[in-house]
Formats: sequence, structure tokens, C-alpha cells
Amino acid sequence: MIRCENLGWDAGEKTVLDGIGLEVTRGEAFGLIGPSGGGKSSLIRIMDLLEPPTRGRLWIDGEEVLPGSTDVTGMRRRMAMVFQRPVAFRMNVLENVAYGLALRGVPRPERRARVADALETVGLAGFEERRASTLSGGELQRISIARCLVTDPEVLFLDEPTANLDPLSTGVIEEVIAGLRRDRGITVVLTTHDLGQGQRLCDRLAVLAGGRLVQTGTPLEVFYRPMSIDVAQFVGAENLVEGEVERMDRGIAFVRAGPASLAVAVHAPVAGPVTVAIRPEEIVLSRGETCRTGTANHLTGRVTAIDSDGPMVRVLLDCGFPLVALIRRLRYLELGIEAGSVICAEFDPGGAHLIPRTRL
Amino acid sequence: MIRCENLGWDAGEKTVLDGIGLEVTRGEAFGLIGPSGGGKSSLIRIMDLLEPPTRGRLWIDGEEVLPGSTDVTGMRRRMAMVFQRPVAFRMNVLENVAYGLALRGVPRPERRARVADALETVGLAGFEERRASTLSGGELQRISIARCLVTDPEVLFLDEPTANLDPLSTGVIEEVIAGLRRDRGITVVLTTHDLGQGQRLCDRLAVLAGGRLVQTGTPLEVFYRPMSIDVAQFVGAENLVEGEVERMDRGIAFVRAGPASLAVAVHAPVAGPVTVAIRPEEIVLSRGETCRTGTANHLTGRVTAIDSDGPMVRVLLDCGFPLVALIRRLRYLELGIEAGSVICAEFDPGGAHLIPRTRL
Amino acid sequence: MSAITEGFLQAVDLIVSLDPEVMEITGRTLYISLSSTLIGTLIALPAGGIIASREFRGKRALMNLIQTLYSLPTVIVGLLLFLLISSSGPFGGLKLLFTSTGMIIGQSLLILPIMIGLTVAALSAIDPLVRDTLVSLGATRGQQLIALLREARYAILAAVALGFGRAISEVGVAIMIGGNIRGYTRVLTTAISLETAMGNTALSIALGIILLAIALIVNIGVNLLQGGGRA
Amino acid sequence: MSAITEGFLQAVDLIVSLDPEVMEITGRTLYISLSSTLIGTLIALPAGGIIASREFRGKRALMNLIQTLYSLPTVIVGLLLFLLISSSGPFGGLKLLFTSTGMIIGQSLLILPIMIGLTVAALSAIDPLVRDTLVSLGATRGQQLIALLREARYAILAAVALGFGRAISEVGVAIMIGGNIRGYTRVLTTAISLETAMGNTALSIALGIILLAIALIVNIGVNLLQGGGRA
Repeated sequence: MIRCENLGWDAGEKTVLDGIGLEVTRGEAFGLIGPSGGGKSSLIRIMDLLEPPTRGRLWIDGEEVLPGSTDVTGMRRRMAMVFQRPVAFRMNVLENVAYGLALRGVPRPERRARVADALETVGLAGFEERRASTLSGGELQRISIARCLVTDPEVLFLDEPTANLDPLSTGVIEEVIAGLRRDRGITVVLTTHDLGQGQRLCDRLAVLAGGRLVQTGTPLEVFYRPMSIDVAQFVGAENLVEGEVERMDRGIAFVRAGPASLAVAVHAPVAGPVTVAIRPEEIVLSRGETCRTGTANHLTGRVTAIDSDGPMVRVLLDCGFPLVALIRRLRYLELGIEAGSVICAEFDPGGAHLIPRTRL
Repeated sequence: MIRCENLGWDAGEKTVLDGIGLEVTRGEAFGLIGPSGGGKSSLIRIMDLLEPPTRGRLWIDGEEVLPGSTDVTGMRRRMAMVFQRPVAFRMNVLENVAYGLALRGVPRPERRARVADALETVGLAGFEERRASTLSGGELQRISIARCLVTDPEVLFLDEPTANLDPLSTGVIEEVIAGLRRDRGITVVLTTHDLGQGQRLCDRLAVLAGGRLVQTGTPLEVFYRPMSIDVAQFVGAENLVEGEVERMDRGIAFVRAGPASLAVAVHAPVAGPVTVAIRPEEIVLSRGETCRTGTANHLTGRVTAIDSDGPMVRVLLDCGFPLVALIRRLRYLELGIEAGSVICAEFDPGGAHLIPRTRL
Repeated sequence: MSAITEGFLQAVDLIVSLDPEVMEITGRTLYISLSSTLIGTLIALPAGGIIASREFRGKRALMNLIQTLYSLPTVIVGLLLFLLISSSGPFGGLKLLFTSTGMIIGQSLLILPIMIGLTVAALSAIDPLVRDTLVSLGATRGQQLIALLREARYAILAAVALGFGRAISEVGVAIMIGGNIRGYTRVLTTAISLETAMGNTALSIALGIILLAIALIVNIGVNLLQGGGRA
Repeated sequence: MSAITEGFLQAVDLIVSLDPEVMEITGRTLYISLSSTLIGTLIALPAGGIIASREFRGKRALMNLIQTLYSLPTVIVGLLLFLLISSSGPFGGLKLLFTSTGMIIGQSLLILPIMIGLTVAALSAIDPLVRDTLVSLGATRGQQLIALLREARYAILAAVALGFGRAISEVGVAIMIGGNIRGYTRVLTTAISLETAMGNTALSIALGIILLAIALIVNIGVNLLQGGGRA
């Protein structure tokens, strides 16, 4: 449906996007995730033809977009975009939602019927005569979605559709998006800085960082098998321990990292220098004297800092390398640790992941 | 140091605070926590004599504050307040920090020396000549604190001192506050909606909800032994299961709740109707077939919804009553559950807490 | 005090009896000020639209200049136009001095800066996302312009009303270019300022009441429009 | 064109030679407008301070009235004052008509609304937390007032400059109350408006250059002050 080849975009002197190659297939939900400033919004704007790319090629539904010769307005009318901050024109809801139809010269009675349908879809049936200025942020965002749906687009772009909304409105919007995919089979491209949202809504995710596409895959792949340090950090694998693979044994790689040897489950043989990515919530802490030396990964460390993080407590350890563990508050109280305590940290070989490190 | 007796405050027709009784002793760090709109800011403003209370009595250092006869300005000069949003006067940092001294007629050379000290304390030594408009939000908040310290107050009030700051600046501010207590033994009263901050900084916490003081105690007491449903909800004990105490056995109360009997550790004998508060992160899930019927609390439930929440997954169960469990994402994948799965939920008797329910 | 009361009563009488001179002066004033507002609008809307929609070198300097001209003294505009259209000036041949047409040109020049400036401000105040939304909905360039003017309608109407209020209240251009010729170029402000000293206080008060009423109505209109702009 | 060039050259000559008449008119204009600005400031600062710091019934209506008076036509102010101080008016005995003092009073009345309104706006724009911070630092009522005026200093100075700019540019009051009496009440605007038609274009242009220069300087000052207010 949409294909980018070696796409790049500069804002003035600054390169915002570079070497982007991706393909969104018809009917799929494709998510662009990554830290803010990574270029997600710029890329989705280019795909919706709001900005021409500085470099590279772009195809929409098999047809290449060529500046000058392509009917850009005509192509835009086959797509639609929901922006991060919903805007309403100074009209009532009916006119707002019908705007795209008015631009296309659809007669009034048909507009009214299609608007009623679209409002029903977003759960705001009967809102036609309300003034847009009287709506809440979440309602406005649903109006924006209705304004897109009413033109029956082949592709729906959503740029951080829930970034400014409260959790309740976010849930409603996510249900609307999921429903659209289920009922209409519409192609969806969305950007989000919320990894959970990407996982809940998308078939495939592309991670953008520093203007480059660093990984594309299913949510599970991106979350559990980050292919680079950037992705690992973005998906929350805070512990990145550098080491060298010593040997492989039945799907387990043994990695020498400082004083310790770490066992990590792998899906393909690896060798040489690697980074071991360990999610802090996968680390289990127990009192020093109860260390069971039998488990695969068992490290002894000294507590350097303790931080509270909602219902969880974040414990910073020095195990020869720094290690962060996220444990339940009650467990923390049971352990009775404080800065300076010596403690045992364990994790399952399946709770860690290897990232090959190329020597630059 | 500060004592309130049956204090109340109305904003127009609306009762914001009512029946507040508390005592802050010299040298302690006292935290006012609770949901926003609960009256925390109003109470701290009354204690700093910025607003007169509508009802009740107030003593500062043993002396009752009586409108008309008390030298309010003189009393205010023995205290100081840091506001949620730091304000800087249109002057340089030196003049900003020295303002309270200028108001008290302290001569210039002495002001300069005391400002240098205060800036050192907040980690901004040498900032004297900077214009306040060039500082970041975190730096401005530290300037606000320095402006308070320079007058050597007996009590330092802080109203949501880090609510508008990023985590890094929050950490710095918290260190400054902790350092003040350690090095100067200053009495601190702070409001915060961040429970973790209240725990980290305060000796005692008072929970304000709906304008009333619902619990006062050490952070641990408030967190693990909420005395009311309001407090339980505020401290994150999301599961509130209603039941009736059947019997007591060596510090364990057995509570009949729908189809289940729950064992809960208690510190004093209880009887009659109670609410069992269980933190979602204390609930352990395992596959239906592996349920160990031997454990104290072991419930069978059907999964009704699954939600992602950062690195954790929130699983909603129907066990005859609704139950929420917060588990690690990897654990969630291992369980292989989806909506409709039947699963086993367990929790330790020490991971729950009983709230007596009075029949109204 | 009785003199004032008497003058006031006579003035009311002049108004309610639709005194021909009062009507004639009011009518000419409205004709001249409405004409200059119309000309100002016809120039300010496209000019403001162009300035607001494009980025160019010196745009900031141009906006600063336009804002400086907001408070240009009316006698300066009058003097410049006088020099241009007096018999020895470059446009002397058009014989515009001491005519209504000359006054219309002068008042148009006077109110143009504020009308252009406020049009630019009105269009610039539109959220850039409105334009993005229009483009993404498939609006052509023409459809975009119409939609943007429609979005800014309250602020633009306020700018027009403000221009009219300024034109109808000013004295400098009217006196220097019009010359207060009875039955020909006399308008409310010049009539009030020059007839008062001649002792025709009743006429002055009558004209003053009318001018004040118009100024108040315009002012209330501007406030309502700016309020509507906020809603 | 040559007539304009010639007039312009003569005008420059009048200025650089410090022509007595040009100097005299400029001096009187500055005296009258600065005096009215001073009087306006002395009334507007306390009045604005009181309105800004208190809540009372009708405060909104009062602010609306003050804002409506911003655009009161100058000839209306001139007419009202004329009726009060003319020989048959209640203050006729003070013999203020056709005097500098009368003009100062008229211009003060003219600029008071905008000066009060902008003072209230300047004080209201101060973050309420500034006041809370002052109180919590132990400031007395007097210390609070001084600190708040100091915080709003740029915006208040801008209001003063704006009042002065309005006073020096206006024609209506000057002509109706002053009467353009040579050597006695003639100011820049009245001299320009009435001398131009009499053919004294060189003098008019000279006075016009001076008025324009003053207006520009005031305008730049206002802009700088408002910019300073933002920093």
C-alpha cells in the first residue's frame, strides 16, 4: 500500500530522517515507535503527502509520487490523518465532520447520513449540532477520527493520537481504532511513544531513533529481541552488560562479563563480543546468605541506591558492573536491605537477550 | 511547633477543609498527601498564615494565631514557603534570594554572604549574577528554596515542590530537602501527590481526602495499613473485597468473601464486616492445573481483560468478585493466558490488609 | 449649567427633528468613513493574507514598520497627502484637495496599517494544525484560503470595525484634506471642532451625541467580535 | 514635485537653524503633553493599583467602561471640556478656555482611560504567586505594593509612553480648547493642520518632521518596554 525507499528529510541544515526503507501492506496496522525527536511525526507526514521528502522514493498503492506530475491532492483524498492535537473548525460537529465531504462536492443530504454513520462509529452519535468548542479533548479527538472516516479512506494515519489524552479517553480511542481494523479492514499507520499502545494496536512495529529505522518486526520481536542498544533502551531493557561469548550449549550462550559468567537463551548461534540486555523486572533478589549457587545466573552485588517507583522499588546494585532490579515493595521490606547491603541477584536465561556488538 | 484544632476553610459556598486536627512537632518532616483537590494546598497555606482559617484554632510554636491581635507578618517571618510553581522576581539571582533579607532590613554585605551560603546549600553556588529568566524550572525551584533558607526559617513549607519538574530535577530537590533536615534539623511540612516522595522525605504522613484528614501515621503504616477505603485506594491497594470475619487463628483472620475464604494477617483481633485490601502486585498467578490448594489464599478466576502497563501486565480476573493482578510481562507470556482463561491467583496473608467496615 | 442643559435640549431637538444640516453632515461622514473602510478592507485582506501565508526576508521588519504606523499622527498623514494633491504637488492635476474623495483616500491611508496588521495577526493566530488538517482532508489551495478566512472571520471583522472607528473619529485628515467646507466636505469631527468655538454649541452637541453613539456601537461590536473570536 | 522638495529643504533649514517659531511651538507642545502625561500618571497609578488589587461589585463593568473610553473621539472630549469651561459653563470663572492649562486638563482626560486600563492590565498580569511569595517572605503591605509596581515596571512605563504619544498626536482637544492662538496655545498638531492650508508648507513640514520623530521615538520606546516586559 505504501512503500518508502531510502527516504530522507532535512529540516533546514538538520537531517531529520535518513535511509528509511519500509513497506506497509494493505489492511495491516503498522506502528512507528521510538523516543520523541526520532522522526516519527516527520515520516508519517511524508507518507500522508503533507511534506515532500528531501531524498528517496515513495509509492502509494503501487504508484510512485513524483513532484510536479502526480495529482497530490487526489492522492491525499484517498488517505486521512488524525493529528496529535485535535483541531476543530469553528463550526458545529456536523460541519466539522462533513468538511472532507464538502471539499469533495458531496451533496448535503448524503453528507448528513455519512456523518451520522461516522459519529456512531466513534461513539458520539447525535453530537451533530454541538459546537466543537464545547467538547472535551477526548471527544474532539474522536471527532477528528470521524472526520477522517467519513471520507472512507484507504489508509488512516494517526500521529500520536492519544498523547494528550487522559487514560480513560485513551482507552476509548484505542477501542475505536481496533474496531475500525476489525470491521472495515482499513490500513492503519500510527506513531506512538507509548510502547504498550504500539503492542496493543499494531501488527508490526518499526522503531525510529535518530532519524533511522533501527528495527522492524512484530511487537513481541521488538520487545523481547531488540536488535540494537537503542531499541533495547527504548523497550525498557535497562541493564546492558557488555561481555564476550565463551561457549554455546543447547540454546544457551555463556557470556563472560567482568567477574561473572551469564547464561542467556539464544535462538541462533552467536560468538564474539555481545551486550546482554536484562529487563530490571526479570531480576529476582534474595538475601546474601540464601544464594542458591545452583541457578543459571546468580550474581552477588552490593546495593548502591534504592529508589521508589510507584508500587515497585528500584534497587541499584554493583555486581562488578551496575545492575538495576525492580522489585515489589513488600519483597523489598522483607529483604530488609539498605545501601551497602550485600545481596544475591538472579535471573532466568530466558529473561535476558543478547545483542551482537560489532567492533567499530 | 504547629497545631491545628478542628480547622476548617470554605472557598465561597464550598467547604474545602473541615475538622482538621494535627500537630507537627519541632524538627520532624511532616507530609500532607492525598489526591488533588483534597485540600492539601489550602491546609499548607493556612499553616503558613497566607489564608486565615474559616473555623477552628491554630497555634504556631505554642502561640495561638488570633486575627487582629497577632503580629501575622512577624510570625510569617519565622517560617518560609516553597510553592509548586517557582516564581522569580525580575531581578538577578542575588537579589531574588536576598529578597527576604532586604524586607527584614539586613545590610547588603551580610545579605551577600548569606545568599552565597544558601546558593551553596542548593548546589547553585556562583549563580548570583544570573538573571532569573535564564534558569531552568529545576534551577528556579532551587532558587526558591534558597530564598527561603536565607532567612533561616524555623519551619519550611513546601507545596508540591516537584510537581512540575522532570525526574532528574526532582531527585536534586529531594536531596536538598533531605540534606536540610539532616544538617539543620529544620521542621519541614510538605504536600505531595507522589506517595513515593512522601515516603522518601517524611517521618509522618497525613492523608487528606475530600477536605478531611483520613489517616495520620508513619509512611509504612499509611502504605500497608490503610485505615479507610479512601486511603487504600490512594496508596494503590486496588483490590477491595468486601467480606465478613469468620474466625481468628494466631494472627490470621479468615474472611468469607463470596465463594472464597481469605486468610489475612492482622495485628489486633477483628470481627464483623470488613474490606480486604490487596495490592495487585502481591497477587501471584499460575496456570489453572498447577493450583496448589495448600497455600493460604488460593482463588480460581476467569480472565476478563488484559492491559499493558509499562513493563508489567495488568490482568483482570473474575473470582466471584473482581480482582486485579499486576505481573511481569515475561511471566504473562509464560502463562499463555487470554481473556476467558481460567487461572489460579494466590497471595500471602501478609500481602493483604483488613479495613473494618462499619454498617452505616 | 443652564447653558449646557439648554444646549443639550436643543441638540436633542435637532436630532429628533431630523434637522437637515445634522442629517447631511452625518450622512457625509458615514459615506466617507464607510468608503475608506471598504477600500482599506479590499487592500488589507489580500495584503494581510499574502504577508501571513508567506515567509520572506524582512517580514519581521515589515511587521514592525506596520505596527509603528498604527500610531502615526493623523496630521502627518494629512500633511503628506496635502503635499501630494495640492495644486503644486505631483497629483495636483486630479483636483482632490478639499473633496470627499481626497478625504476618503486620506482616511484609507490612515487606517490601512492597523487593518493590515490585524489581518496578519488574525490569520497568524490560526493554529498551524488547521492548515495541516485542511491539506490532509484534500483541500485545494483555493479551498484552504477560503477556510482560513472563515476561521479568522471574527478577528477580521473586528479589524474592519476598528478601522471604521478610527476613520470616523479622526480630525487631522478631515480638516487638512477636507477643509470643513459647509455642505461639501464637512464631517462630524470637523464640524464639532470648528462650530463649537463659533458658538453653535447646540449643533456641536447634536453632532457629538451622534458621533459618540456611532463610536460606542463600533466599540461594542469590536468587543463582541473579539469575544466571539475567543469562543 | 519641486514644490515639495523645496518645502522640505526649507523645513530642514528651519529645524537646523533652530527657528524661533519652530522651537517655541515644539517647546510648548512638549510642555503641555508632558504635563498631561504627568497628571495622568499621578492619577492612573494609584487608581489602577486600587482597581487591580481589590475585588468589588461592578469591577468588570468599570473595566469595560474604561476600555470603551480608550477610543473616545478627541473632539468629544474637547466638546465636553469646552462646555464646562466656556464662559457660560460651570467652571467658566476659571478662565481656562484657550489656555495651555485648559489643554493640559483636556489631554489628561483624554489619556486617563488608557493609562488606568493599562496600569490595571500590567498589575493584573503579575502572577498571583508573586504576591503569595512576597507575603510568605514576610513583606508588609507597603513592601508588597512597591515590589508589585517594580515587577510591572516595564508595562507601566509603556502605558506612560503610550499616554504621552496619544497626547502629543491628538488634534481635537488642542484645537477646541487651545484654539491655535499664535504664541500662546499653538502646538505641533494644530499648527500643522491649520498652517498647511495657509500655504506655510515649509513650517508645516518642519513641524511635521519633529512630530513624526517624537512619535517614532515614543513608539520604539513602547516596543522596547513591552519587549523588556516579556524578558
